Amino acid sequence: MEELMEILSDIRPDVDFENCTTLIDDKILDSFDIISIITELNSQMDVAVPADQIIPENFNSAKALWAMVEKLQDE
Amino acid sequence: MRRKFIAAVALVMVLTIALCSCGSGSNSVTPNNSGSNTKDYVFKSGSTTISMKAEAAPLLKALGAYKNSYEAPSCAFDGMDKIYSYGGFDLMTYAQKDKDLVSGVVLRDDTVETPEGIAIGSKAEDVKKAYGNFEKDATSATYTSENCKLLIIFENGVVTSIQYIALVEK
Amino acid sequence: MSFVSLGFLLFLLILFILYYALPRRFQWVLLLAGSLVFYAFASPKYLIYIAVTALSTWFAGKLIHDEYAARDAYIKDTPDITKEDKKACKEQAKKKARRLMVCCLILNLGILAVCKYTDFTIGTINSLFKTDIAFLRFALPMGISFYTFQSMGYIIDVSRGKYQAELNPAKFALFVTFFPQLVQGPISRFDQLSQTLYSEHDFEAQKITQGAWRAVWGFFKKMVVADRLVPVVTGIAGNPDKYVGGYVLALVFFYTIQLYADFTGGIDITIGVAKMFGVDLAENFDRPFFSKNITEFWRRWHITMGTWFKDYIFYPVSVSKWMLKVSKWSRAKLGPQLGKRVPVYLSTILVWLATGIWHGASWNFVVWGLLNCLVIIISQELEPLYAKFHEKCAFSNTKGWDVFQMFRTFWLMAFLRVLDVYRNVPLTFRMVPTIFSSKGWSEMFSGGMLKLGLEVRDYIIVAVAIVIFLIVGILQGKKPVAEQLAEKPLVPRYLIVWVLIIVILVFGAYGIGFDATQFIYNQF
Amino acid sequence: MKKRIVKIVICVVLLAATVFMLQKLLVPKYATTNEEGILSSEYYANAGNNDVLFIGDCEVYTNFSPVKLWRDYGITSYIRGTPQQLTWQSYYLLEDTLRYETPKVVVFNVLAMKYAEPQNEAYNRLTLDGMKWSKTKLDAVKASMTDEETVASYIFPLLRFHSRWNELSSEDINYLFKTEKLSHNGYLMRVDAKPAGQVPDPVPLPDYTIGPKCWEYLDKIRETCDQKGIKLVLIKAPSLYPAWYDQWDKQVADYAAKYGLEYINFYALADETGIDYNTDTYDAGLHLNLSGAEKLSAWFGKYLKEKCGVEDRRSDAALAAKWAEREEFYEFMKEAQYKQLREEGAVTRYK
Repeated sequence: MEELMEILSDIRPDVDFENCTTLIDDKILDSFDIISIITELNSQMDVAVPADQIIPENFNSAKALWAMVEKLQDE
Repeated sequence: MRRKFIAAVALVMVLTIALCSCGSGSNSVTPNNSGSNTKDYVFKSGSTTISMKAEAAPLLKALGAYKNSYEAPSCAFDGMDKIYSYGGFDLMTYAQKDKDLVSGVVLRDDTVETPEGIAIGSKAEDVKKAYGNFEKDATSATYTSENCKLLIIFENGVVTSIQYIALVEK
Repeated sequence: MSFVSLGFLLFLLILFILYYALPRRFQWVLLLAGSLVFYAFASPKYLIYIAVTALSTWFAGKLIHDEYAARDAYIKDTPDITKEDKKACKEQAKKKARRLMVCCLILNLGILAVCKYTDFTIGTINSLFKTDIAFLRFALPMGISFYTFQSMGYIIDVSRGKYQAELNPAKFALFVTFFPQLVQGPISRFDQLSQTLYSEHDFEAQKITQGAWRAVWGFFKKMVVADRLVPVVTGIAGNPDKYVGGYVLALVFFYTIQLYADFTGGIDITIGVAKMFGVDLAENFDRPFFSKNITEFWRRWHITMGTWFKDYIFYPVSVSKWMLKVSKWSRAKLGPQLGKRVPVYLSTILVWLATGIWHGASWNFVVWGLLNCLVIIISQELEPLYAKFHEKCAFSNTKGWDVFQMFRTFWLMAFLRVLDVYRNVPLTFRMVPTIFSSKGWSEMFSGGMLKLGLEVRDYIIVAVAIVIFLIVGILQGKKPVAEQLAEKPLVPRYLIVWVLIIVILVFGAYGIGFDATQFIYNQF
Repeated sequence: MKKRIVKIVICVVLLAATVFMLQKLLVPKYATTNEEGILSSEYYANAGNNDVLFIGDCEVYTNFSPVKLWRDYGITSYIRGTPQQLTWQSYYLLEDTLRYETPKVVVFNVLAMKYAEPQNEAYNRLTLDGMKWSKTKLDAVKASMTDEETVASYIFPLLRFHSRWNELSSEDINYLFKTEKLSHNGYLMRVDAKPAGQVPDPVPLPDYTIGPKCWEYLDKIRETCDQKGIKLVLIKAPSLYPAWYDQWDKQVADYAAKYGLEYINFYALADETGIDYNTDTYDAGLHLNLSGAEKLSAWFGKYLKEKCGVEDRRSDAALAAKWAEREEFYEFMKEAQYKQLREEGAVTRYK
């Protein structure tokens, strides 16, 4: 989780990832950010996020993101 | 595996679309049809050039005195069709809004000829040379340019009438 | 059948009455029948194309469904299945599903490519290699880009397991052919549309009147503004030798207004009509000209197309293994800062290339798409600079600055869009700079603009309409105008609609004008 | 729910009423401009008891005077002439008239035979808009439409005339609900004269063949007359311009001979009718003025009586009373126009 938070704040230092749960719904993250996150996850944590996982529910909060990462690592 | 396939799908889609457009170069899909590549047919009397749909007033001034004029009102609606006879040719006008525009020129005798050198009495062969081909046994030939339909009527291979007719969109 | 025709209104009236008169369970069948009639009226010869797309996609969807059903049944019936087995089984099903999907995509995108892009390709080859291959002149089936993309989105989602496939071919055919969205979208998603498309709808007066209002508003945009501006746009763009300088600026402006009025008006009619049948379509525009930058503009203009490209091209390409490799490589070679941008920008370029080509088979659109991409990438790169600017300059946080940004975005988009109307790319690049010359300006304002088929009164109507667009746009910012209208008392509410209808009837640019030029008495 | 439906019905009715009023306001009134447009609708108030029916273009409605025919011969007649009335329109106006009455003689002016195809939307309007709705009108519209026209715009003229909003004048208000009676059983009077002078030579044509659509509808006119026992007379009214070519004349004469019809070319009969193109035309040889129309009617009345056996109806008291009214209006207009001519030097309005 910490590693994830580091990645996130690296990409968007201006966003409060701790508390925000509407990252996508309120258009806080744009597609550039999403791709950057996925690329970082891949290079730093070796998690491959397939395109069909790119849905608002998975990206709306850091928690949701972490849940997705765990699920993908599990598979 | 999954990613590979998704990537393949995306690539197939993009390639299918992109394949049809590989290469580069100038746009040649829409044919180059605007711009005036054919010259408009005009009639010349002395130094005055009469082109179809031109405003009539300055032309009438330049042409000087006419032999006869005739005004034909239309059945309803305002505006007159006017015909001015200058001996060798007649100039016809129609009214559009407040202006008279040239609707036609009819060559009446062999004292005048077209800028391309065709007059009443010319041979059909010469018309072909001057304006281009027409059907073998045709009794008339028409040549169209941007504003003008040039009508030439023959009898026994000899020109009997030459008419410039304005192409007016209805 | 064009939306702006009495035939369409009559068709709508008949369908509407039948829709609410028949038993509810036949409603979706009637919509399907109506859609086929609509398509047959528009281009009967091309019914076969849309039928092929609908049936092939339905069939592929069904096969994928069967595959997944077999997998689930196997897992369920094998109680002592190991985790590895389960995974392998899932993997295999997915693989088969993908193979089916790819076949379906190749078939349908192939049809689209052949119909839309054959002559484009031939033309390009001809000019490149100085050959003289004859054009094949395929006529385009109506709405082919829209229904193909909608169907392909569906099959991709089904193979991803996002939702279940539709097993009833007739129901699926309705999803593909639903008549209001056939002509110009929006590109709907199956999971969103199917909820209201197949369900039974009661006669909900509130919803129906709101739909009707929306459609009337669309007719206003289309008939009073868009159609009125056609002669100016085609006149200036069609005679580049004659109309230079100031005229080009007028073209840039009026074409953007025309495009906006025509496209958003058409979508208003589409969504309004669908609503009258109880069907909720996705919004395709979110007041695009209130955007402060081009990235935002593209989130608010032609939304369903943008999200389609994002979901089915941009993301899959960006996260593909290949792209991740590129990413690793570029980071190693270019350093982390620059390197991490490479995959994103590559995907962006790809998406805009596709967007350009999707808009039309000509280099104009390709160049247009790439220019959009360029502007987006540049503004992305300048982001840190903007941030500094905002910190330093207080006025950059005022309303006035916002308005300036909207104004800037409008003109930026307008100038890019002018590629639509000129004959080819070099011509466009030749014409636009003439704006900064002195040519054409004085002629333009001494009656030149009145020689393009529009009179002073027409320009006044357009100006008033633009003001109305702005007001409605600002109102819309709070809450949909139809809802605001519904809250008004009866008399003003109906008065507004009533006036709008009269305005369309009287000031609409349709039919044969009763002006003097019609009365040329040509007896020769 | 019920309340809601009532509301919607009221709204729709109100909207329909407004649209209807708008249409009334925006369609041309033909009262003080393009007056010829009123002709085709004026018939319906005068239908019935007309023994002779004229059909054709301006060459019938300016050249024959039904009042003169009544005065001199007791012949009742009506002219269903309209500007540039094309041959198929003549046929449908005949069919339309037959819904109200069956004349004994139908007179058709052949000038429009030179037009083989629908010509001009504006003229179509003048002929067709005034017709009452019937299947005949629908057929007439369909036969006459140019490519740009639609049937719907005839059903709802607002669709055609909506852009007149900036041309509205006091005429449109004054004649919102009333119409101006201008013709004398279809005759449009002009008393002024303009001598013909020298008329330009006809322009040679590449092809003088009269078009198949004209023959088709002339056949229809002939067959309809045969069925109803009506005598059909073909005429070419006297005029110097536009040219009526000998080649056309011969084709019509041949047709008449083939079917045993009368064909009268009045241009050739100038000596008998006494038409003088210096005094009897108001526009230098295109259309006859009152003097010319009365001369022509005097000659033609005799012909109708002697060759066609049209009866003298003056002994019918009811008819006589009706025609007396018409005579009065005729004299009134004549006086009004002469007064204009004296005081203003030109005739600019009909009354």
